[in-house]
Amino acid sequence: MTAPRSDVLHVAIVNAPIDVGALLSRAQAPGVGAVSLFLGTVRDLNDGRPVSGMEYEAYESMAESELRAIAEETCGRIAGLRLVVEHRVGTLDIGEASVAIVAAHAHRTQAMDGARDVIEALKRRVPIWKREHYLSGDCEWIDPTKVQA
Amino acid sequence: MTAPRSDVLHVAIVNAPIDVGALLSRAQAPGVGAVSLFLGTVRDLNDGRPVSGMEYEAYESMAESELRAIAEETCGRIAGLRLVVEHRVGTLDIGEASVAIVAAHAHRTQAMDGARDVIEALKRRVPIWKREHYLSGDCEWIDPTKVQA
Amino acid sequence: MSIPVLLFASYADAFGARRLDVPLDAPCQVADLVRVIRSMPGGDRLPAAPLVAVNRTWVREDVAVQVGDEIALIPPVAGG
Amino acid sequence: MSIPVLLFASYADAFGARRLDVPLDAPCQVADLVRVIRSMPGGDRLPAAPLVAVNRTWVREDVAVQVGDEIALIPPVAGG
Repeated sequence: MTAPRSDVLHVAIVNAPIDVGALLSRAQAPGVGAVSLFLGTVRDLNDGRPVSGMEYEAYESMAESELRAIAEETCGRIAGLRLVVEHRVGTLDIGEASVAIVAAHAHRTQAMDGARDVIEALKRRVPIWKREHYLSGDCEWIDPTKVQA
Repeated sequence: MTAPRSDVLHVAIVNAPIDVGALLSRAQAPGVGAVSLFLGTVRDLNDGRPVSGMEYEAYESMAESELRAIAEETCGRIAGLRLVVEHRVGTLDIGEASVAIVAAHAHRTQAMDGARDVIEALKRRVPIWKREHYLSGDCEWIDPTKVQA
Repeated sequence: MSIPVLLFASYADAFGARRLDVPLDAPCQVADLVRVIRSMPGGDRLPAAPLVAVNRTWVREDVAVQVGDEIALIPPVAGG
Repeated sequence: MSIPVLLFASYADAFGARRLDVPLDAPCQVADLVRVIRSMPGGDRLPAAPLVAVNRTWVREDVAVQVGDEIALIPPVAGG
């Protein structure tokens, strides 16, 4: 039996709310025995400051191609992996999802490793920025090289 | 600032299809920045044999208390973790979810570790069994101590 | 007297029952129960050291069984 | 002549623009571009070694910039 082909099913930078159910459906296949979903969501507190919302900006064309490259590389390392990735840009409320990664595989370890590898690489390599808006009224671009929240 | 309290929000053995969206909603909270969902699904092939469906049986009272103990232990190790766990029993079709674990946290590493810890412990400790039904018409209880699919 | 023991999945198939009444007096040890069960029809299909739960908790072979305990013989688990 | 450079997020704020026309002739190296940008108003807010992409690919400072390349000065990324 040959190893099943890996597949980058969908990669997109989107403006509208992420439809998690639709992304999970996209990853489905009869050979899938495990699905790992990672969601990044906007939280109400960062570094102890009350947050009212988050604004995401991307260098969209490069963000999409980097995200696709990450997905292809991850599928290259994990045979049989099926990946679906969306990152949202624009203004998000507390609790809304900024990113969704669905990794599906016959086996659980590969599915969970796949989702983790994609989010870790995304954080390092994809040109997306976020500006936190605080209840106090001001806002600030997040610089992960300066604070580790 | 004190560490946020961990919380086992929901643990259940269920007979009906798992409503993933509802479980994700249960884990939401304003302080959540990362959500990790693990789904186990029925696949169409095991050990090279075409599968038509899967039948799950549980020692329900113990399965639920073991699952709750696992969730409590995981929350004890990971401060601020929010956990939602359901395992389905009965007869499932290809592609249907047998188990769903939602782990939510302020930070991604804890969310992903939380989901992984729960599924690994569940596989070791929770008294649930599955009988694979094959296209050929026969069926067989899966014994993970004998085959590693 | 006898002690009721719950069976599941492949063990229920092996013994053709979901519950056995094991001819033994409580108190005794889990190992005693397993030894008697192994001698019953279908008992040859048990592994060398089957898992046992008492009152929904995993126990070792040397644990004592009391009257009224809920005892279960547990096949290799395969959840998820 | 000048070379267009895309700016985003905190860099767009620093320079008050989403695009700079950097007075320099192509071909030159990325490092030359960064040096000139640093001398422009707002350039003092750049880190020691800002990230640069050419044609949507991460590049090192010694890469040559050609006429027609899409050049972007990239603030520390914070996606997810």
